[in-house]
Amino acid sequence: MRLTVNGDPMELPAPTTLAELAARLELGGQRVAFEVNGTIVPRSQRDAHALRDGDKVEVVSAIGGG
Amino acid sequence: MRLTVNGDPMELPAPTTLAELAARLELGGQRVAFEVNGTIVPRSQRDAHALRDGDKVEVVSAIGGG
Amino acid sequence: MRLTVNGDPMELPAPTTLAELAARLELGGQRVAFEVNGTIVPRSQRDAHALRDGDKVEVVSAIGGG
Amino acid sequence: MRLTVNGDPMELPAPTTLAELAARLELGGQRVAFEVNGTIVPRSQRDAHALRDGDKVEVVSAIGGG
Amino acid sequence: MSDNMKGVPRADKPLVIAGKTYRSRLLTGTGKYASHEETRLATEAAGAEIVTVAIRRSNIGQDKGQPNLLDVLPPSKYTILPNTAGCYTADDAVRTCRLARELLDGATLVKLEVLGDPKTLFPDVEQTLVATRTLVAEGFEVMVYTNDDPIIAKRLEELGVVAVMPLAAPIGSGLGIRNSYNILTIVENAKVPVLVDAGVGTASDAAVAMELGCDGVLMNTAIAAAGDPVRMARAMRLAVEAGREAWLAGRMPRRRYASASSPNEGLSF
Amino acid sequence: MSDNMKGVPRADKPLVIAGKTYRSRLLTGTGKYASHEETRLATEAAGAEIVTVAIRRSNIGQDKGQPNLLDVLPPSKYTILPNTAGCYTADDAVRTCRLARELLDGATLVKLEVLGDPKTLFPDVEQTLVATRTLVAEGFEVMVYTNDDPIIAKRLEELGVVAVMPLAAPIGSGLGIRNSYNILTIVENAKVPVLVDAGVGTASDAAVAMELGCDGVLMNTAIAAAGDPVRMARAMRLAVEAGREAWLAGRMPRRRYASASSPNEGLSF
Amino acid sequence: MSDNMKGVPRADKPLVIAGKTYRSRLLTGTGKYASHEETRLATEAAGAEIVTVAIRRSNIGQDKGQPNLLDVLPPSKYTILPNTAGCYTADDAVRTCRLARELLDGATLVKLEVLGDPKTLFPDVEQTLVATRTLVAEGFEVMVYTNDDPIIAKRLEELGVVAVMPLAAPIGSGLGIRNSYNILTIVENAKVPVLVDAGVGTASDAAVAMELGCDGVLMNTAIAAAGDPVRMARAMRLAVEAGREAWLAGRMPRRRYASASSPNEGLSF
Amino acid sequence: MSDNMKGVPRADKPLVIAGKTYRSRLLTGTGKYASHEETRLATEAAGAEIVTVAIRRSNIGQDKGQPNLLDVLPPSKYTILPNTAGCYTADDAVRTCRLARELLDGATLVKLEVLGDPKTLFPDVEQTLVATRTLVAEGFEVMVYTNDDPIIAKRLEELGVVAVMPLAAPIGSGLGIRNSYNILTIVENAKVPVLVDAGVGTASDAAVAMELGCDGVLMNTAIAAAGDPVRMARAMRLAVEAGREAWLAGRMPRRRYASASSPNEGLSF
Repeated sequence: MRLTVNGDPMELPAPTTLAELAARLELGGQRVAFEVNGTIVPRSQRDAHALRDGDKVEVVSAIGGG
Repeated sequence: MRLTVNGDPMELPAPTTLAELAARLELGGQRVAFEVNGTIVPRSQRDAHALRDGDKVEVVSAIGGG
Repeated sequence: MRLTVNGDPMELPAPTTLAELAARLELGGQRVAFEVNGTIVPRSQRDAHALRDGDKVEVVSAIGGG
Repeated sequence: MRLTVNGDPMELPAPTTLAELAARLELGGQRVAFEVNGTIVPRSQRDAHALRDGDKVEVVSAIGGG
Repeated sequence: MSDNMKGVPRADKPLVIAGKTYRSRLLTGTGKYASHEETRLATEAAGAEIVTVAIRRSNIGQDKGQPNLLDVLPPSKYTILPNTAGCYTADDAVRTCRLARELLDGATLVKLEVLGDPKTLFPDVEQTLVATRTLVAEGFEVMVYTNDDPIIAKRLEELGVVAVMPLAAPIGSGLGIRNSYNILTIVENAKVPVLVDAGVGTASDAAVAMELGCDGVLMNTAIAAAGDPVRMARAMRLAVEAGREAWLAGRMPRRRYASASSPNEGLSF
Repeated sequence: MSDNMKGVPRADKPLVIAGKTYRSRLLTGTGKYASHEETRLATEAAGAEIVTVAIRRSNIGQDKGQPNLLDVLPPSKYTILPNTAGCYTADDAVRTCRLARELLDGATLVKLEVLGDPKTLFPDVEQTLVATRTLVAEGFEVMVYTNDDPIIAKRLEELGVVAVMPLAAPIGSGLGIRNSYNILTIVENAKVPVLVDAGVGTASDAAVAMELGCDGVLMNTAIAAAGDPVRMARAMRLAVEAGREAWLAGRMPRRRYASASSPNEGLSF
Repeated sequence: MSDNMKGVPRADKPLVIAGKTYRSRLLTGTGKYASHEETRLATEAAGAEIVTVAIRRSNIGQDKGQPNLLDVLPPSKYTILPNTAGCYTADDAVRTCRLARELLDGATLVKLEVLGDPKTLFPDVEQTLVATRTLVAEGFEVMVYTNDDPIIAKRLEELGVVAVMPLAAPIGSGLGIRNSYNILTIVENAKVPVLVDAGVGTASDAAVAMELGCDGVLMNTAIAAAGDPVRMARAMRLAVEAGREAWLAGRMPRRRYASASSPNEGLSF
Repeated sequence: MSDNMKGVPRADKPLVIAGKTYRSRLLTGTGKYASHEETRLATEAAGAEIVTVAIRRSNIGQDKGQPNLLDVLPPSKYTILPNTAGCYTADDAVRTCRLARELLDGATLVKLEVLGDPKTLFPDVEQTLVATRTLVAEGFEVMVYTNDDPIIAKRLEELGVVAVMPLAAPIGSGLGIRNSYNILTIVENAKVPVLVDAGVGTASDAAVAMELGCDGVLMNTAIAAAGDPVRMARAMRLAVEAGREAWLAGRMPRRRYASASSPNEGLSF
């Protein structure tokens, strides 16, 4: 299955949940927030959230800024 | 007939046109604009505009200001 | 003997030394400097310094100032 | 005879007056002031003032300045 | 002198507002004068071609004889710029502009000011934007009073105003140009004339405004509240010209240290 | 308007220096111009009546043909003010003044400047006081360049100078009036004319000097180093007049808050 | 000393933002540092309790090992204030706030900035007002970056923000407080904390902000771009305290003339 | 960040006056306080190590019991700096210094001020130079009050003073640093400590003085005439440290335009 993650294409075996994607992204302990197709998916629902072919996923973190 | 002109009550014999009111107000050559019940009445229509009992008339001029 | 101390007249029995005047002025432990007729008399010489009739004595202290 | 004029050496036949030097310098109508050996020589005395070997002559003008 | 020690001159261009060209870059208000006569004399001394007036209820039955401001400053001789001073909502300001247009035989040039607060007389920029949209749509040519925010100034220009008029300081405060950086940025971004409106206190303030590249200055209190208004009007005319000329001439660069005006050559006599 | 909201006008008085009355309050230097022609045009545009010149060794045998500054600015038309620019001791300055007097057929008006340091070109006030005593004793009429210290200014006046000329900022810096309080205090204490000398950078600086009550302004670099010197000269003439007129008119008082220019009566239509 | 020659002290009150009390009145940004370590040391030297962070796309697969900003500045120790820097529309800003809330386990405190222009980074106040309405409705506690217009500041307060944060000068310009009158007016009108955000360049600028009565200062570049960021952070902490103490103590009144500090009595010895 | 966008840090060096090293860079006066107790508390809050005192005729037979200033601020704990406040001639100042030395058991450190005028309390620099020569010859270590003229400051240094103390503004005026360029030039030229003496009004003024590179600040009225002198003393201590730290850290360069604190990368989510 083909996703777009932070603007870049990514191939994944279906079925994959958002939690699985998160693991695969090796974000470490980093606090992140996920948006799938423009909608925020709360941390509590990552396990339940099944990704679909063509999904646009955004992963954001807090970084230095003023 | 009873009008309100610039907030003050005024008694006039009916029928009276706006042009007649203008003359009665002795505004001299002064440039003024008339509003009747919130609507501007152009200079050209003062003769034709018949006032009605209860009309609210506003007469404004240009004065010193910055 | 008549002296002028800080601009005011003062009567003293002759002979009087500057040290005796200092004691009489009850300056307490206060640090002061003495000038007699425009010349500074060091602390060390107060005992030896005999005052003369008509001497002008100035006594100054340190006070609050900026 | 050898003079120093504005710091530069100059050879002149003796006798020479300041007026003759002035002419030789081709200053045109230019307003100048002369100093010989540190003393100003007024315009009125240029004809009479005979230069001597070794004299230091300064000639100054008014120029643009603020 | 090396070029980096010289200023850079600028090309002159005429002041054009709503298609009309003006020689004078000093616009004046007509309030706070002791008499119509003082108003007339000060306006003439200022050399103003555009004068702003307020729209108010006519005094019924009073001072019939009394001359009318527009007799003293006839539209035949001056561009009359009706303003919306005293309006705190877009609706009031728009209504005032419509009355002004009727009053002035269809003249469409107006000075829009929608105030936010009687203490500072700062503009309410939200309501000002609303009123601007309506007035431009109705064919008014809007000279708009605004704060000194470059973003708002640009927005107003994009909405189609014929001149942007940022305040230098609160109306009638005489505090001069409080934030020259903002005025400069507004000027640099603008494609329409920028006129400083409000806050000028004395001649040098007007000169500074022009030296920042403003196309003109509008003032009232600085002249009317001076000890001698007619003389101050003249001072302001001169100051606006002086500032404009200085901006065109291109001022010398500032240097922290001194630079002798007289040559050092020929000194050691 | 209640009086405390109005400015207070001042009485005019002519500018008299060493017994001669001048219409123009702008004095100009003659250095740093591209040519004698530019000098002439800028001087005329400035409307200057007093021009200051430097005294230097004549160029022997050079540029014979070349016109002389005093042909371009003839003493018949201008008051020539020889200066002691470049002098760092009282002796040099006095000697320069004597040479200038000889050069100018006994004219006694001089601009005394004894410098303390080539980097700041600040005056050496100690040496300036020494030179002033000598020059006044020799019958010179001394216009003296000084710092902005009110005590020194008063001392120089007491020594008999005909004008006190404090700096606004370092010569040729164009930084404008750095310390308006000091200039104001000098003006308030002075019985002789006070002219700001040095530091003016653009038109508004000159206007500010006059608004502080100065009797005049002397400048050189601000005009000569402008992108268009002749235009800047005109700007300066206008600015000096503007500042003078504003000072005479009496500026409005500053207010922290706003004050409407249009009446509130008749608003609620 | 007569009372009119003394300052007037003010009563202290704690800084409370969104119901939480803070001892430190210096808020810091976390951008532009050479390393996370420098960020940490500067933040500690500043004594900041609230630090603002940006929200950006995570770097996928890069610098896995690299420590995360929130490990360096843990939410357990600091109040993390996510900002919407880089957003030019209300929609983007709102979206960023929602992501931040998810990221920070539901924390609702945000720093809203909707920019109008990349050159000045001035706020777009129209869009800022739109975003504020939405965010307040969604339960966010909004600290809002705005221009120095007192009317806009009041409007934002009326919409329910928890702090108003006017700029002193453009973000990262270091120009200091360009218009102290506006900041003062905002402070006088406000019922919520007012913090100067952006434009501070050095310690005295921060002190001035506090002397105007601001409740705090937020800065980033002034510290991060200093030659020694950690030392400047300490300087800023001291300056904010100094300015606050001075405001509470009540500064002496300004006098145009001098007033001796030493008595005149007893002088004529 | 490219270097031209970063400040440049400076190396610290201790404050050494007349061979003694001081930690505190804030020197305080002891006049105008409500009581000796307030003097003591304010001096402690200021963290001052050097306090200046005036020399006056002792009150004969009065307030015997009353504590003496030097009991409150003992020479064992503070460096006592007797000043010549109130002296208008070199002779009076020299005489006062001699009496002070006798009074303080031969201590030679003095603050020389020879005043020119009771209205401005500006120094009489001519008399100051005369007194300096005499005092240095007699072995005094002279900290000298002067105007902000860089030439005079250098002259005094050449005469052998141990510190140059230019005024920021008239004594007791609280107007702050009127001419930062002059103070900066004095600092750049000096080989002895430069301390701003007089004119500071509030904390930010003291910070500015230090940011100009001054070695310290001496003040009296700004603390004593504050609404809460002890609190203002603390504010001043913090401000002097803040300004010093900022000068050492090296402030960011000023930029006319904005510079974002948050990165643009990763924005387009």
